[in-house]
Amino acid sequence: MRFAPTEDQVDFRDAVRALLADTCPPEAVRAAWGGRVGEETGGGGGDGRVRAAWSALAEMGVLGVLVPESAGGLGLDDEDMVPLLVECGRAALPDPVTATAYVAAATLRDVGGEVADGWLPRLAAGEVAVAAGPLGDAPLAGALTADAFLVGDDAVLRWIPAGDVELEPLESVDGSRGLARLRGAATAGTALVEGPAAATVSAAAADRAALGAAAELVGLSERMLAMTVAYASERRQFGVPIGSFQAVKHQLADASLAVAFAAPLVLRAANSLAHGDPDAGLHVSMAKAKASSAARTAADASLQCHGAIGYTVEYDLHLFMKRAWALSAQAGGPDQHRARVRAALGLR
Amino acid sequence: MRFAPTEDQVDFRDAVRALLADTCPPEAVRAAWGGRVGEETGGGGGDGRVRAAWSALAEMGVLGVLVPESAGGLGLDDEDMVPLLVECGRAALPDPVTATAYVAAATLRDVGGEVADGWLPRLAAGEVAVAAGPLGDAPLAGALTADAFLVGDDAVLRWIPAGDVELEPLESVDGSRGLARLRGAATAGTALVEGPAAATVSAAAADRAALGAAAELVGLSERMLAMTVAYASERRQFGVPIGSFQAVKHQLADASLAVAFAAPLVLRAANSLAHGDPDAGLHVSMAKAKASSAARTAADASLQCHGAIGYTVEYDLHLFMKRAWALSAQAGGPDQHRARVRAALGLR
Amino acid sequence: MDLTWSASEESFRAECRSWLEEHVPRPGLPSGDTSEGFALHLEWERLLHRDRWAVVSWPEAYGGRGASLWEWLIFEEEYYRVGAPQRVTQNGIFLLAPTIFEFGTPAQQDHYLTRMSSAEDLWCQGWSEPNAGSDLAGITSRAARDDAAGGWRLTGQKTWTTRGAFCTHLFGLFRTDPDAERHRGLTYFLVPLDAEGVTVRGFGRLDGDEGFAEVFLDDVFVPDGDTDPAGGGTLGAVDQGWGVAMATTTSERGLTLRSPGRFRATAGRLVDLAREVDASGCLSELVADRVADAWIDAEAYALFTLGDVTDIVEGRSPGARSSYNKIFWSELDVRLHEVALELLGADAELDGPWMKGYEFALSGPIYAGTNEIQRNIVAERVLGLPRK
Amino acid sequence: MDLTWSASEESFRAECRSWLEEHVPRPGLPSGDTSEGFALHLEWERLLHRDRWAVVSWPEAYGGRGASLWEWLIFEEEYYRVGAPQRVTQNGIFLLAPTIFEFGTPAQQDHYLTRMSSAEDLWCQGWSEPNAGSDLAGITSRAARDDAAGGWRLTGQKTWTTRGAFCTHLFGLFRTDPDAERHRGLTYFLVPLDAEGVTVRGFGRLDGDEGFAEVFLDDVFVPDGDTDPAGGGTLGAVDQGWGVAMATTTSERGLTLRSPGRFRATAGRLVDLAREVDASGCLSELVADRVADAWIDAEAYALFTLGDVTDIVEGRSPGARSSYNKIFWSELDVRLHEVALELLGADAELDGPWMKGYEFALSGPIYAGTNEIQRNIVAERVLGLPRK
Repeated sequence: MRFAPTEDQVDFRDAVRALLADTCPPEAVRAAWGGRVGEETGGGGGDGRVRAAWSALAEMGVLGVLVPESAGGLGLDDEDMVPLLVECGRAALPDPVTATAYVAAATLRDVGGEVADGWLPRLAAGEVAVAAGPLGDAPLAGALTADAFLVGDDAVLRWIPAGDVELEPLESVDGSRGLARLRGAATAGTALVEGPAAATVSAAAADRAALGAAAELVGLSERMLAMTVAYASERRQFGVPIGSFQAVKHQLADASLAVAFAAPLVLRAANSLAHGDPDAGLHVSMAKAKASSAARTAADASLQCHGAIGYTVEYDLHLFMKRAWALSAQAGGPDQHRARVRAALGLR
Repeated sequence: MRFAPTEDQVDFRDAVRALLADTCPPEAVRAAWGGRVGEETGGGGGDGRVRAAWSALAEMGVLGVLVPESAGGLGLDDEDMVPLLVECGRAALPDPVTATAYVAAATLRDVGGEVADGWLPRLAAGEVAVAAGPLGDAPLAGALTADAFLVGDDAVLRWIPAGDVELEPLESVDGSRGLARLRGAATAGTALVEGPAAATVSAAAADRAALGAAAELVGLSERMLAMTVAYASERRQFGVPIGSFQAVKHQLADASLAVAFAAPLVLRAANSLAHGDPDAGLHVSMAKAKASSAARTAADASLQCHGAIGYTVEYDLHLFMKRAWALSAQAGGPDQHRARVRAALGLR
Repeated sequence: MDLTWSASEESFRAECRSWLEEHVPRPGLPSGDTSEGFALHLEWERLLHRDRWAVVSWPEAYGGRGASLWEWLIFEEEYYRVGAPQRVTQNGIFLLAPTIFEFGTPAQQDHYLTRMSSAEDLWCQGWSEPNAGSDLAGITSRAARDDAAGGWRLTGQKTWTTRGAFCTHLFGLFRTDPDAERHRGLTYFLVPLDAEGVTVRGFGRLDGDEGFAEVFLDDVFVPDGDTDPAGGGTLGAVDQGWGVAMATTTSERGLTLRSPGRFRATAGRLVDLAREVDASGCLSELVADRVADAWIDAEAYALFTLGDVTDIVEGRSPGARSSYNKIFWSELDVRLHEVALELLGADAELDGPWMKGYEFALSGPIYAGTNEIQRNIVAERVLGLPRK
Repeated sequence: MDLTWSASEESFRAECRSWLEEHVPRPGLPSGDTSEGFALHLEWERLLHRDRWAVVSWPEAYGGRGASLWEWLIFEEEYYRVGAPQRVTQNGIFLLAPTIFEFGTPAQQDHYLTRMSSAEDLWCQGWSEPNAGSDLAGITSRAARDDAAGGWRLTGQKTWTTRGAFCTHLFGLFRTDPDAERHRGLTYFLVPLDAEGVTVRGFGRLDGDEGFAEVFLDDVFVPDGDTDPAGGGTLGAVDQGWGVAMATTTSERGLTLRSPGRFRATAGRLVDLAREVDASGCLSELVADRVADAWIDAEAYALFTLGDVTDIVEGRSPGARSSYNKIFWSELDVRLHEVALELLGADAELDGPWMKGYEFALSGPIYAGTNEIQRNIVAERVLGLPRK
């Protein structure tokens, strides 16, 4: 029994944190905002990508963590990957690391075959970006710049190269999301898996999408809290730093408590997925439910403790907060995931 | 439009408040505790009644507010009665004023007939106590000293003189509750109403039971908050009164907010019942849902702000807190009442 | 207790409703906190004024109908029910005007009130400063006496001024006696934004609207009292601005800024949305329960304000109880929108009306005195807990 | 990361389980916080000690098995899973003992530890005083030097002493240097309650148990250091009691007092209750959702403590993070019981095991430093917010 990342995992995580601090500062996130929302908030012109960070991540091996060594990756597992997604969240990196390097990489690795052979090396090299999600009507993040789509349901899992499917672009409150609905996906691209096996593979992909979002939410939450602690320590009202008021302290303590107890659930789910634990799906749902709620709590506390400055687009907080809003509802909100826990406990 | 009690209602309420402050101080409530729970908490020997308060209330006319003047009552309505039940809650009076003078009196008044003619004058005079509730398995407060039972469901409303039914005594956490289940009530006593009309009359009785509990909960909450404000203003730690700490202030502000916004719902429901508003049941449910939640919030905040002393039976807080626990679940908890609101809004 | 409306109130309601249904812009206007939107809003406000719906409870002389506070509630209810636009004149008519009615001289009332109801003068608040937010008494912008010119010279910076970039006038506090203790030595000033020395810089709000502004004042001249209302002036006594301002913040926190009609209308739309989701078979009991709970709270707020109005009509002042209103409506507004976003599921992040409304609602617990400050006020001034 | 148990850990678990299943009292014992219940609990504790299950992680010399912290977790999990009685020795073995291991002399360790694990000596805490609760450093009970007799004379009053009326010994802080600043000049004392000058008065707790006591000390003699352990003594250095005590409160707040097995067992019983209610067709989605949520939290607490143990085993101290544990387990415990009471509906008020458990759980956010104090600690010492 040992419940902590290994030394290697800590080193890798720290390296990624440092890399993203360099290549994906808030200005880079801001520059990635596009569409009407991007313009309205004083940025605009971005396409939801921070390419400098993306190539640096590829170079460091992050995009190939789950890709087999034979395909140019590191051949590691969920436990190695998930802490790095926490770092992507901490930086509010808008690029589709979860969809590409986690969901798609793990799925192609597990499914194998021609599509996998063709795409996995390009994934690991950072040459392509993937958008992943359920086959259906839900908006897909990163769709506008995706080179391929991975969409599935209980009956089929499809791999669709960009261009084979029509996109209906959507504006998200977070201008870096590159959001769109797919039209005609049900018959586009290649069926990676069909029949009874599809349900299992689609479920695993959905679990990784949810866990990746949960990991990013932990990182986003920690970052928002750190920003708020820094601001509250400096901002003075009534002759003292506002962080010395108990009302501010307790809001931030509560938020940090929520995050502190969500983070272990995320790590455990990664362990379960890595080892094919039959309860892995349950563990993912526990993690996503709590990480989503924790992120909402952290966002609320951060905005409230910042006061009016947090409400401006010139200040960075909103970049993190809006991402947290988006990810907490993506890949299943807290209610949906608790419903799965309820079912696993044998309750209605 | 005028949303406030009349001058007469305010005067009556103030008189009842003063009367109960005299006749039902915490020592009297404590002395009313009986059973095993009573003994364990250092009292014991009481039967859940404070007879000095009961006769004083009868003398003042409180027990006959809803009884027609022809039967020795005041012939007033729900709007006059409900503020007095708030006062019963404020004093934590354990006697069955709600069941006797509100639920039973209004039901007998509306149903009329021989039973009503025989019992209403005795009700108004304070000669008899009634326990009221659903016909079924739910524990009935005040059952151990009741002279009669009023129990109903959709098919029948029964009036059962004590002695005609078997009692299974139960220990409540609140030693003054005189709690029991009835055995064989379905065939005991007299059927006041049967057939389709029973559903309406039983529902009205259930609504008044719920609203009476809601009113008592408002009074209990206000009392607990007042006790806590007084304690927190006096108790010193770290060289200052603990009530000067923002954590204490905000807990009590939140609780008082909950109570302040529940109280108008209680008044409105009383008005609706008095005027036969078709939405009266909905209004009762809104009131009971919010008064129950507010009382839990007030109890939690009061205990936490008192600290260890609130956790002792020598201190009075627990008398009020345990009553609040009991009443918040009685006559439908918040979930059940919100479910009725949901249905009224046309939602699943 | 009497929870019925009189025949004349009912006919007032019918009149409001029919006018509103005929005139309300369809589709709705873009946000009034953008420059193009603001112009369209002004047209609407002037139409309201033309037909005497801008300020129903004011005397007819100032463009009102002399309506009762009850009728005002009815108007507000109908206004929000029909989905009419947010009022870009609200800071003037709901916050400054009650102060002018209470503290203004006849000359000030005559000059300002009509120009305000007709949306000729557009007022923004000048309370917050970079270092005086929650700590309003920490204001450092100052007004120096200019005896020769018969007035004051204002210097300093105001910020978080909602719609400051589109307004014509500012009201706010300035320090006239720098030696006095924090809450003293402040004076309430009325300042035309086209006065020499004023610079306004707009900046973006969370929801993407350019709704905020910083206002820089550099030796801006404002005449004494009501000597020249067109040039601005002082409102109430010199060095007594704190008390004057508190009257305004009571309005802001309490009922006049946030009439219950607004939240009941939102709650109604929330229930409609829930019914749609229910019809498609996707409504969970969990979310339905939250819808019901939020809807109850909107009703509770409405009833609470009926109590407020009864008190005001009968001459009892709500006083510090207005902090109850502020906390409750602001958190209710957040909750109504949160539940709506839950109903939208994976579409919640779309930049649609509920998300916009959510972003706007999030400002509620912050502005007009953060809810932390309001809870202090409830604890100290309503419950009586010790300040220290 | 390795979330599997080794073969030897699994066999340790099997051994615990089979011993517990064979010996655990059926039906359960009455509350240990009443005088008759306490006697029965003592029998149970002595049985545990006889078969070396009282203190599995202690050295064999003191009645333990030298088990690892992981094995201790396993033992606790099995202990609560089988529904074994609350430990009436817990204040000794979980709170005082770690302090004696850290600060005690060999003579003190030899004298006290075995007598503690065998439940011969029964320890209660002497922290709180009538005017020193959350403000622990406000202690005024004092110890005056008696050089002639080679020891100290203790005078003062301790209160809220859990099970004080049934215990034989008290540990706590007394002021040895009245002139020193609040946190200094305190010394940690061990005091036999049968010493001359000690008076103990029990009083009733919320749940009806006589679990609290006031302890009055009137010129009670306690010898120096470890000169006569049977007569009591000082633990750690004179005037350094605050630091010694903080080691104890870290244990109290963190994992050792509240092992995750306890809450997982409660969560398991909650799920069982929910299944019963579900089987009778009365489970609403609302309450089912709260059951699931509370169950997840119990799992989250278990995982968090696995992280704690990993840290401790690898030499990283949890430090102020133990305040996270305290806040979380105490509020989790309340929530688990609240949800159970909701499942019970109209029967919730009955004086049954869930109501008793609820009443007990309500003390959690108060004792061992109120959760308000813990939130201050998290804010200041974990997050780094300014104290002033």
